[in-house]
Amino acid sequence: MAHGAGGKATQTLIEAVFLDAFRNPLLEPLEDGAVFAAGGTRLAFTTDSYVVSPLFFPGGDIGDLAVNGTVNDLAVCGARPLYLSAGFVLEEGFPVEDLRRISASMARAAAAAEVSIVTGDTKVVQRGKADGCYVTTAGVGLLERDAPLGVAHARPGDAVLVSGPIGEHGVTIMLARGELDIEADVTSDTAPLNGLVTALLAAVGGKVRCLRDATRGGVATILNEIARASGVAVVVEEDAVPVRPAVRGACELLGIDPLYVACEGRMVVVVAGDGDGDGDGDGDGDAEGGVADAALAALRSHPLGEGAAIVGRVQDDPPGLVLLKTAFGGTRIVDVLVGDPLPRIC
Amino acid sequence: MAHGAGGKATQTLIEAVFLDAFRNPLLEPLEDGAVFAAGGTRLAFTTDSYVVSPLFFPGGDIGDLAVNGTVNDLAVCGARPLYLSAGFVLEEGFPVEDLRRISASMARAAAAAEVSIVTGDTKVVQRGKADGCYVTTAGVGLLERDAPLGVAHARPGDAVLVSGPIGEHGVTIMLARGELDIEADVTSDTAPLNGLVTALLAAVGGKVRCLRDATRGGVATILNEIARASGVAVVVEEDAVPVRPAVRGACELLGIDPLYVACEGRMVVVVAGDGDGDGDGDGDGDAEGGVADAALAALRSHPLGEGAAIVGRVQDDPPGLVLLKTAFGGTRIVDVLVGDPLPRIC
Amino acid sequence: MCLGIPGEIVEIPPGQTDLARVDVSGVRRVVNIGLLDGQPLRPGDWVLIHVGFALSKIDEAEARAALEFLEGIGQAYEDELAALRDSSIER
Amino acid sequence: MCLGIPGEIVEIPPGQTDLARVDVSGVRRVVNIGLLDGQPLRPGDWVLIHVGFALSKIDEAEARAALEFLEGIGQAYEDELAALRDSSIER
Amino acid sequence: MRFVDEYRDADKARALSARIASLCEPGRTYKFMEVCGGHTHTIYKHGLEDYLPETITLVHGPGCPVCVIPMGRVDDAIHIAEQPDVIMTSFGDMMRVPGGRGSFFDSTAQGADIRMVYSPLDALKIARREPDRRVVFMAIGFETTTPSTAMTVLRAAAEDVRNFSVFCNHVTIIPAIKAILDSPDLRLDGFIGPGHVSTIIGCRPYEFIARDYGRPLVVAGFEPLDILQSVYMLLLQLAEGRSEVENQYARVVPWAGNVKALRAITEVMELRPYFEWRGLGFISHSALRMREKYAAYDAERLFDIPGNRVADPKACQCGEVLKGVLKPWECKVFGTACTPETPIGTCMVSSEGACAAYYNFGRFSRQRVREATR
Amino acid sequence: MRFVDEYRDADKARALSARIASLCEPGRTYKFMEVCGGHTHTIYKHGLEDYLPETITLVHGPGCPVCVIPMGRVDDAIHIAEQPDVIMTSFGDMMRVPGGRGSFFDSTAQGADIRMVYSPLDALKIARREPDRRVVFMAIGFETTTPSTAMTVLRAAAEDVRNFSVFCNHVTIIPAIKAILDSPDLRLDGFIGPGHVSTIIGCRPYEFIARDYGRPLVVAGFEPLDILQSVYMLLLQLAEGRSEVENQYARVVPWAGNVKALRAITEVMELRPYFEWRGLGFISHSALRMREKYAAYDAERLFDIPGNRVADPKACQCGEVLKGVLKPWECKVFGTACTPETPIGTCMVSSEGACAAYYNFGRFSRQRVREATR
Ligand code: SF4
Ligand code: SF4
Ligand SMILES: [Mg+2]
Ligand SMILES: [Mg+2]
Ligand SMILES: [Mg+2]
Ligand SMILES: [Mg+2]
Ligand SMILES: [Mg+2]
Ligand SMILES: [Mg+2]
Ligand SMILES: [Mg+2]
Ligand SMILES: [Mg+2]
Ligand SMILES: [Mg+2]
Ligand SMILES: [Mg+2]
Repeated sequence: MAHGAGGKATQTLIEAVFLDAFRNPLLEPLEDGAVFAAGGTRLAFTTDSYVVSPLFFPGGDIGDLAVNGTVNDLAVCGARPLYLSAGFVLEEGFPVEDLRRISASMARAAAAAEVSIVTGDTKVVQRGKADGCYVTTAGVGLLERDAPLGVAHARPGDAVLVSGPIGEHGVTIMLARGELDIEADVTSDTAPLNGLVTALLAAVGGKVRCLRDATRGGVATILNEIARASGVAVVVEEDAVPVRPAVRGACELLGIDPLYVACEGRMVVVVAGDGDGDGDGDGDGDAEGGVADAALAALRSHPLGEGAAIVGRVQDDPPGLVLLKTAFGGTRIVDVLVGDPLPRIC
Repeated sequence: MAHGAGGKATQTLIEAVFLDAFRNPLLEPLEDGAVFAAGGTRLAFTTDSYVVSPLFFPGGDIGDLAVNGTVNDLAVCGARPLYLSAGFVLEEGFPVEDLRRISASMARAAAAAEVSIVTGDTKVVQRGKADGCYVTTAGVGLLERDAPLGVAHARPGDAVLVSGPIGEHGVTIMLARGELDIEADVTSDTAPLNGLVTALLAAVGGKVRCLRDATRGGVATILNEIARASGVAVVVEEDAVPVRPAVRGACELLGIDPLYVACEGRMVVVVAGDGDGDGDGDGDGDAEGGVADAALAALRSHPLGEGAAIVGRVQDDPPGLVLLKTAFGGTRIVDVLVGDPLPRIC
Repeated sequence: MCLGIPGEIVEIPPGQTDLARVDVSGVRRVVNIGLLDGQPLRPGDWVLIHVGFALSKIDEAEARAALEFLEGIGQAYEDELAALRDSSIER
Repeated sequence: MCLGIPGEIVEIPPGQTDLARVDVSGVRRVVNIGLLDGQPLRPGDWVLIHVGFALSKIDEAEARAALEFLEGIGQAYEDELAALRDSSIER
Repeated sequence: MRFVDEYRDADKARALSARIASLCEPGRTYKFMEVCGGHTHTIYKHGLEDYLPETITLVHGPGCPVCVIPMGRVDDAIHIAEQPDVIMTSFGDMMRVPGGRGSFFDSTAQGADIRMVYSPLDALKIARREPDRRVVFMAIGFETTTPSTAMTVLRAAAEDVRNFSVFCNHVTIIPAIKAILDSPDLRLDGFIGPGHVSTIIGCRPYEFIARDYGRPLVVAGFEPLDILQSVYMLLLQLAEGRSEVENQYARVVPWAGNVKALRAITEVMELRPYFEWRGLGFISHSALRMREKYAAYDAERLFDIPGNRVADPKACQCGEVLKGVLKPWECKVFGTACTPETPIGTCMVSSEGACAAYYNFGRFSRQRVREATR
Repeated sequence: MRFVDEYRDADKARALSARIASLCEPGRTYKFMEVCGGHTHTIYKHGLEDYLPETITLVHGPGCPVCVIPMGRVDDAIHIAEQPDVIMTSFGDMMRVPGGRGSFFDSTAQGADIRMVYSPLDALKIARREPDRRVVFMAIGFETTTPSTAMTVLRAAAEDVRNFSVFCNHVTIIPAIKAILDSPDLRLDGFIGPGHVSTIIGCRPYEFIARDYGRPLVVAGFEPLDILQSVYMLLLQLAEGRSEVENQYARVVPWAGNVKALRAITEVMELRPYFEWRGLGFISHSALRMREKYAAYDAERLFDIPGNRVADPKACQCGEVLKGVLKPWECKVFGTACTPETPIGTCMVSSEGACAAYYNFGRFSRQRVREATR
């Protein structure tokens, strides 16, 4: 079993073992959460475990990461996040001061996302286990819209957006470990996306096909999930993908592709086309314009979406693949990552 | 920070740090879950992290433990458990075979409890961390009754029951570690209590004041929580508390009190008195009879409640304390446990 | 001072001189009986166990005698109580 | 075969002969410049970095010359395209 | 017969209780010391005082091996545990005992490898299983426990296990009783003698108490009826003007003790000239150390231990409690600054410690509990 | 100037592409080998083949240091990593490379302490920080990387760091090129020369290729325009009937290479008589080992390594791919049994490996991608 960073190996493992065991109509491992009705109310439900090291890093810590991550998984289901649970596994001897810092940061993140942490649990394990602190959050959200969102809903002609510059969280963590001795002004992008989703849905409501926060495996992984689940091709313009210079620089030094680097406050958005076959209704076969522009404007009007961009479009052929039109003018496949992005020398 | 077994030290820590940070009206750390309304539906929501070692033990494994534990926390809120999430933290190199075994056992437990595991997450951490496998489950349940249940609702005159012989899970785990070289025919009591709760509520519905599954810290800890939160005294008859001989024998050898040993399929039930001041309406000042007998009969009619017993009563004085009438005819306080029950020689 | 638990010997593994399997309420553990050298032990005998060692062989006759003494006191007490009751009826 | 990244020297720590802080798109790392002995290095110079070592000093004149060659080819291409366009108008 | 439940019978207790009451001289108060913490535990756990008239006070003695370990020795043990490659092994009882620098639990939280064992033989087993580590057994206890340590050392020597050693903190009960008898501030009417220590040392060592100090002593078992019967036997001696050593616990305790066990102790260990007891100070010839011959198994010789004396916390009145001068609740910090969660003195750590036993099981006037439970 | 983006300009690429097309003789096909995996990576990553006419085929060469490590050497490294107290250090590239008994990642999952480093100096730093451990650096790479290892060994020797050693797997590129030139089953029209290796060895070592084999070689940079320009320069030589060594990458590559670096290599290492290359078999004088003088830093001497040869899996056609005889997709197991997730050959492991580069970035006929993206 390899280290898990959302790559193929982990994904295969999860699919093989858990899908096999838990198979039921609601379990939809390709989505961020499950959606169901309880007593006539439609709800979304999700969980994630956080094992980040270091626990504290520029721009955040495991606490706000755990809150934002679950808030985001609910938000991208189209749900209004309401309540969170938090399960802690603490290493014996973990400084109470650090625990206080983490919980304060969770409380701040919950307040910012307008959710409440209503139930929790703590286990203390032997020294040497648990690497300080693991946090598992779960969340319940209210589904207020009818149109289903999901990676299987992309259609040819749709436009693809990202809500801001990518890869900042992952690069921050790699550098925060200190082993690479690289200094950069880069901070985690961890943030709650529910406000941004609300702004987007208010603007282009029923036209949104799919929302996904680009966490483990980065934007490339999400796009592949969309291409496969929808049986479409996603074509991305490399030039259009926002990447901050410091992220680009760090990725160059380490031989890593920012498309595969995790974000914790960015999402991929797919919006419907408007009837002329490419998604904008202006008849020019170009994804920009119309719904896509309205979605972009809605995202950019929110502080967390200032750096949003239209990065690509959906087409029917070749189904299941993500293609990148490189800045150089060439084309290549963007495949699913195999395991963690590792620093490389060749 | 000491090892956590539901003792005072852990409890104090959680209260001090998390309550401080997360304080909100729903967060009720003394209960097993939070109860709230979402879109007009009343729900219960709970989480627990499982770090049991060994992962596999007579009568169960970490998988069914994690499912049953969360099902039980929902059930004792009076909710019908519907959906579960599961977050896994796996140690690198963890055998896939073991993972398969655990998830199969989760699936079986979920089927038995009539709940679905609908969302999940897996993280793989470095070798040496995580002790193989940690599981955090969260659960959502539907509240179908009006009368609130909780540790603060016990009233003088109420009767106290346990749903079966106590301490089997905790003793099983201690022995399964193998270090004590003790052999005993004892298996974990891990089981889903929702069916039993349904049977109980069907029989004595509105008369149930409080349900708690007696997990970490055992029955003694639950009784103390009830006594403190309700401002009452709980008086227990030592003779009446069901303990299987093997559990008693192991506890004797190890110098441990079964009242503090964890169960994973037993609950403490407080049912209302029936007006004559002691809870049974027969006017004799004795908790047996009336509602208590009906509750006992309902429990015993269910396979998981065959060993149920009325073990004590609630009275007004001395508030906040649990008193034990010993088999020997004396009386003592049953205090909250300080940390884990440790094998002792003196 | 020292937790001592009575346990019944259920087996003396063949070829072992200082080990015995004992039973406490159905719970079994192998204990060291090396401190009881020279006392013949058989399954069915009871020993007092402390930290994995048998410290002494329990003397059933003594145990019975003690209980009889206690029962005697109990009987005497019952008699007295009865006498007391009778006397009060008469009074 | 070997990832080599151009980086700009931003600082040569005083008293250090074989270390320099380099900048790659705003990202900084100290690298070993011991393999460039004898070549005078100053902040503003660019070096090629591989596994924490500077392997060579980048020659800006050569770089510029190469780009000019490319631009020349580009210009010639544009001219040809223009000529082609003109010719087709006339045809 | 299980030799347990038979001695927990409430009917017999009521009968004995009546006899006890009838033996008490009107107007006279009695103070009996139960030397052994195991008795203290039984007394509180079963609510035994409910059967005693108010005129009888049970005074808790020094017989809790955990409670008497001075803080400096805990620090020494932690120092050993922190050495490279060391696995410290200990009974669960020691894990929470505070030294000057925290407890074993604190130390594991700092990364030391300290493991609980049920038996010293289990520590030896760990040493065999992990030959690259140095396994140290934190040996505590009175004569009940000492033979097990001695037997384990003999076994290690026979098998030539080189990575096993013992940090010896075994103490002997007689000097402690003598110290209490010689203490000017305490008046006792008799002793409930330690049953399990007596399985090893027998009953003869107590004879000086009866003979020289004129105090009766009854060696008692650990079930509640055992203790009640012993109180009865003490009162009977007093009523009859006798002061003798009697054996209530004859089913387990041979009058002569266990010769094999005593021989094992003598082979492996020797008396220390003096040893510090927490709260009681230095008592001569009150503890054991490893003999030169077994130096290879003596952690005190193998490790360079700091051996610092750590003064007991100022607020601590454990000494008075251990001598029976104060009842737990009479200590200034009992139940406020000193609780099982945050023990100041060791009497609050072990469930045999008088303070912890009282806190956990009693802590509430006997009178009120009785009324409350009717 | 950032010396990066300037060489990724699509307009200039279009112009070069037109020139390239116009230089191609009608009816003739061209096969150029890019020796270096870095070039392969660039070609696929930027979709560079879209700018080449169908008549030009780029053939991927053996210049991927990870791809050429034989399975037996991986097993040896894992054997070292499993020794007591060892910390194995490695570039991220090696972590997933399969040996006969699994990869470094598999080995960490079994408990070995294997850490990724960015630089051999970081491995030395770990050795200084953890003096009780034996830190071994898994040295791989062509002449680009070798000087860094050599400098690190010299630093360790100067500072007398005793717990640091190198498991030396450095290889040299010229013998590999010669082996390919001598291979009967391959016809090449010219070489795109390895730019970064050339910063160290300079351009002269390639002259025999132009002189003796009559094949042009252009030392090329790693941005897409660099490669496109090199193709143009190769075609120009062919059109003009020349076969020379030219330097497209003069901004970085001095004609004479880096003398200081070569001296460091020669001080610390010497040529092995022969070395096994994965897929290519044994090639004489194609790799380096530590000199006797630095035996104290030579993991091959310090550890008793098994040194077993492990036959490549039967299905594996890496040799043909490394020699450029087969294109990745022509291997029987490409994309089916052999994927980056479950690599059978090493060409599928490193993103520089021809198979992985093609799988990740190409894997789809050039034609169809072009149509799909219009
Ligand atoms: S209350 Fe604490 S300090 Fe006081 S005597 Fe008891 S243990 Fe010692
Ligand atoms: S597909 Fe796999 S086996 Fe075939 S040549 Fe490529 S790496 Fe080797
Ligand atoms: Mg989730
Ligand atoms: Mg998530
Ligand atoms: Mg809990
Ligand atoms: Mg997500
Ligand atoms: Mg259009
Ligand atoms: Mg819970
Ligand atoms: Mg629970
Ligand atoms: Mg519960
Ligand atoms: Mg997830
Ligand atoms: Mg009644």
